[in-house]
Amino acid sequence: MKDNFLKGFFKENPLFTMLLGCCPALAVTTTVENAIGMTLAFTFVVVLSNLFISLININEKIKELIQPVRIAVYIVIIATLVTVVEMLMEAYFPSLYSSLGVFISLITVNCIVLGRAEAYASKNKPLNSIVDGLSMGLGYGMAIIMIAFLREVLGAGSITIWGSAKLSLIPVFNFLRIEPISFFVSSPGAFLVLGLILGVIQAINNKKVLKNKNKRQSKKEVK
Amino acid sequence: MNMAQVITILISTIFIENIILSQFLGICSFLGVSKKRSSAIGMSISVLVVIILATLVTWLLYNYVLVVFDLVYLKTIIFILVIASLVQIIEIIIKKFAPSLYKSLGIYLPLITTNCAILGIALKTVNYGYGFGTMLLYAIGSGIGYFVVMYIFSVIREELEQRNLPKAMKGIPIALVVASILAILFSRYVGIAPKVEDEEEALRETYVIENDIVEDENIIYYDHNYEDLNI
Amino acid sequence: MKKRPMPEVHIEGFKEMSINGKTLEYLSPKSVFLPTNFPSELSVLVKPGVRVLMGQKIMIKEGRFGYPILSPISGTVKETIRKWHPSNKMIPMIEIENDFKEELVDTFKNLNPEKMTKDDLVNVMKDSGLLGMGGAGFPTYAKYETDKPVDQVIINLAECEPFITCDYTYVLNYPNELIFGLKYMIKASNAKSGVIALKNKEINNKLIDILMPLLENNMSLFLLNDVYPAGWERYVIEKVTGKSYGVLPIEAGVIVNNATTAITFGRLLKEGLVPSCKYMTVTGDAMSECGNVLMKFGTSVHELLDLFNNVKEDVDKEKTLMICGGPMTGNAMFSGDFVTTPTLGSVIALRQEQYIGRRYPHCLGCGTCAKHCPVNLSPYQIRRTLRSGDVDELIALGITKCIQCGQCSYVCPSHVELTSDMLIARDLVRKMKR
Amino acid sequence: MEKYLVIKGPYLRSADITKRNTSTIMRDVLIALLPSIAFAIYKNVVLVLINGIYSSIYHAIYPIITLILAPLTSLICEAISLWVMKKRGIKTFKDLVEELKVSYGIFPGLFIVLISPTYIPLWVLLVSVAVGEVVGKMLFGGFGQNIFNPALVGRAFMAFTFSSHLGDAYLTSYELTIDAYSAATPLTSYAKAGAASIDIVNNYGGMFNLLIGNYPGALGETSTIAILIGAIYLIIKDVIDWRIPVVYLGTMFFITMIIGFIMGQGLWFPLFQILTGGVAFGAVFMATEPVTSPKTHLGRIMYALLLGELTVLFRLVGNMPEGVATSIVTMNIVGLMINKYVTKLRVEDKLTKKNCYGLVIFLVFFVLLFVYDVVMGVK
Repeated sequence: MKDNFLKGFFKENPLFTMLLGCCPALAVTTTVENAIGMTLAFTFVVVLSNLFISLININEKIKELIQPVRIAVYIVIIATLVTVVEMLMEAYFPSLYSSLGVFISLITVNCIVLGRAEAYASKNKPLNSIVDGLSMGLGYGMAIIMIAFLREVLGAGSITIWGSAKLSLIPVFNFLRIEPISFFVSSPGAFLVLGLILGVIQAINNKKVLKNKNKRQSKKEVK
Repeated sequence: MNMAQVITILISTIFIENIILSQFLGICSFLGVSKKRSSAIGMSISVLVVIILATLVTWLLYNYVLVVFDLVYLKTIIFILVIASLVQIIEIIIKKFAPSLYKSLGIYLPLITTNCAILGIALKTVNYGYGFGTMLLYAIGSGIGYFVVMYIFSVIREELEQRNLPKAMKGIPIALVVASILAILFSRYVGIAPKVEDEEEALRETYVIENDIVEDENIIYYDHNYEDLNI
Repeated sequence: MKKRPMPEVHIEGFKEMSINGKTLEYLSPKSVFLPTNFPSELSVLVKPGVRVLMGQKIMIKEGRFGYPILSPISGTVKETIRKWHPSNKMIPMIEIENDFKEELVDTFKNLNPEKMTKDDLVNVMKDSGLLGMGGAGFPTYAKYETDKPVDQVIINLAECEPFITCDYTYVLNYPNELIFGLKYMIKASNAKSGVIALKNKEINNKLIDILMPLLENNMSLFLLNDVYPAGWERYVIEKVTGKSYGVLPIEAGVIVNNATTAITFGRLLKEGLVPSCKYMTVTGDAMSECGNVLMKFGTSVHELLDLFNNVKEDVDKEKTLMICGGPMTGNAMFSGDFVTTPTLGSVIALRQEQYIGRRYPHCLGCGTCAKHCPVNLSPYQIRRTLRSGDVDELIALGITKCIQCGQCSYVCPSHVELTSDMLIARDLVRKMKR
Repeated sequence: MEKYLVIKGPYLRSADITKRNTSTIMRDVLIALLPSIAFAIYKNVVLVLINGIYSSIYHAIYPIITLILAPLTSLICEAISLWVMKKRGIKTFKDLVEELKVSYGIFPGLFIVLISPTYIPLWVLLVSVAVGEVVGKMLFGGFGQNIFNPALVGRAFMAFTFSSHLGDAYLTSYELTIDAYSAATPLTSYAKAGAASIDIVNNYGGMFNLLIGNYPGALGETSTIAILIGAIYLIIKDVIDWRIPVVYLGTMFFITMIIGFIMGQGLWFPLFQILTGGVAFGAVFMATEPVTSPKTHLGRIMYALLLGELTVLFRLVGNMPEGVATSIVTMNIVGLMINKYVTKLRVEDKLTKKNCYGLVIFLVFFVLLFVYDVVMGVK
């Protein structure tokens, strides 16, 4: 259970290792606030969709019945959940809703949700599926909040969550006599930040692979 | 709508507010399929066709069915179903009447259903309440913008394949860096379109400001805090 | 669209080194070595222990364009051993121990070329195993066994590779034999005229002075520009006749032969000397002395180097190149202990101390190689495409046309090893095509 | 048994024999830049000091500081990225120094400072240099591997991010006192003016002064004469192909001449367009960069033709002062396609029905852009 929960953060992080859900990761990461909102909405959808889909698949008869049209069924379930989220957000967080814009609706076609439904939830028990959804949602959330943090700090100089500044680096910028570089909150900045983060991850992976290779080689030599 | 407006909307959607580089729609296919020129062309032609048809159908459905019956809140579900069935129908038609085309495009069509570019453009046109003409131009411009970026990108990635890249940057990371440079470049094309003053154009302008999450808001943030600290 | 003229690049010759050196004859080696599977498997006719005469058939290459290989000396056949070959491989070779008697076979004695017909002359070429000594080692008679009309016979005396002066020396010492050979080559091909093509440079003035009075009325000299690759068959034909052709020179009505081949043919007809010797250049800044030596095919290079007091003593051998062939197309040998072949023109020892461990820039794609390529390829692009391994793209870039002249590496300002990449690409394409 | 060195042939290199290798080529580029740098120092430092109008000595010698710090930053960034990436077997500090000798790290920084406004804040300049160097060059694998011109990537980044800092950074403190300079540079004046008139040229001291370069502008871009001297040196030394600058400037001249005639203006209009805004600098030093420009004569001509049209487009239609930079980066991409096409054309060596598609597409684009330029460029 613990492994199941932790996998989404590092080992199978949907954004960093599988490059799923790039669109929102680039679009809504201008501020940490948006990223947190996106995380909540996304986690809600992925957990519930995992739950419902695993519930459907418990019954063998239903499973066989919907087999040919299962993707359509999954999409309808997900779209319904997204609509629910949309309505909730519009009612309770109107400003967040407007700044996230169309990307809330686009959770429907996010590959992660459909991918988990097909690859995990349809084959596992409801409880496991919920944990899996939580893991994926929060792992993805962690990734986009990380990106948003970098972009907002460099681009705006301060992190603002729900109206009040929680963290401000403006004195540091002032001391250095420079200004925040608004490039990082613009769209080219999004590509560059994600590209560099992925580059660093790839470099770490390469090193690991190299180390494993060396280990294997030295083991062979010992033998 | 005159010629100048048409050119303005097209240039603006193709370059300045490019569907991929500025609106972040369709990134998955953009990164996944742009490795070879032939596949990039196949994918983007399919997207071009589907995006126009889907936007047209969903716009009509929204304005003449959903609005009339007050079912606007169902738009996400309805739209995704419409797009999925549209893709199915196109696939069947192509398969029957142009098998050779089906061979080259067939593998990309199923991917399109989950391509957020289609749903994104369909939702955007209704969210911002475009008229029929603007909607059509917007869809065409977005499709061509997708095509242009995919083509340029596949050319660059084929070229990158032959360069001596650092190991860490190979593949997706360097592609994103190139995308960043392209995004800077395309944003510099501001102003090459003819200048028009019109109601519909004004509508677009408001939309641009609303959606441009980029600078304005954050400059305000920054100034605000800056003053605070100086006091 | 007009055909693009070939790019003409002058490259530094370094020919004075060996011309000013000594000219020797070394026709009695202790033993000679003949490879048994180069260029392809040969059938051996003699057994170990048998005595052979000079000019006796030792091996036969069978199949299309087959030819015999004659013994260059008289002596006793020994066991087959493995020795280094100029292609940088260890190859099994037949050793023939010299008995210093120089006994010739009867076959070619008392030939009367005046009375011989075209077919007779071609048969002599075939029986004597006369090979083109320019580089490819293609049997000469194959060029003459044609039904197509031949306009001209061109003697290629360009020697475009730097350092090499073996043809120059041979012609200088045997001008009459060259003209004699050319005369009967014209006869063997029913051609109208013969042309001797040589480079327009200062050292050739001496040759021109010697050859001019000897020319017969259907022969002429042609001066080529001092460029690389001026000795390339296609270039010579294009310059001399103005014609271009598809695959074989005969399509343009031309036969091209190397000068050494012509002299060997001349000596065969005149003196009955079977093709067994040629001049070889020994030069390079790591050699104690430079010069040319008339040697038998199959002589061990060690013996020849000793004639020139070997490699300088202060030279660090691990930082020295032992190049067999020209510096542009030749091979760097792992050891100096290899044997000569009919196509080997030179052995060059070059010091490399100053270049070892230097760091060169990346290829920056400046296009200099493409500008200088004689067949209009783009080597930098081929090198890059090779990295992505796209065979179709390589074919589209025309890699199969590459002639391995080495020009691209030579002109590269960044010391990129383009020629070897081109070779790898060509081999890759050939492998994939099969 | 003795062992000789075995390496791959050929064993002679013209780079060793004639001493003309990549390093000397880069040195030639540096020499060609000297007149421009000298003039920049004369105009922005010496003249200011002579006239005695400056707030502080730091402000007066600021151009020199930027000219030193920008290449230095670029070199340091190069060293750090080489060390981090460990490319080409760099293990010790000595390797790094050797590698830096052949990776020419100062050039992106030098070019960026020469095409940037003179009094741009130091941190803005250095951040742009770092971005140009690292993102434009090192992430692609270093010298010779880049797709875009690193200096122009840095410049485009600067224009995109710090647009608010650029506007008034062009004027020296001496020039600030001259009323005739209604806007910063001649080009921005033209963009602001309602209609084209020769007054713009006269405000900046006449056509001859534009040629000399004593008017507000980027550090190295103003003096066309100095750039021309460098260009002639480079062409004589066979470092650049004359086709690109000549065709580029010719295309620009031709199109702006037509636009000028339509607007009822004389020959001053095309000359004004060519002499201002760094066109000459871009044509000589940026568009001819060997890494990113096509390699065959036909390709270079196609490249330069489109480049000229695009520059007119961004200049006259888009009203962008840095139109040259944008058009060259755009052509870096189009140049890839052109180069791919002409390389194959060169191998086949004749134009057939099958391989003329590229020329047809090129012509269609050329005509379309030409018409668009002329129609939209008229004020």
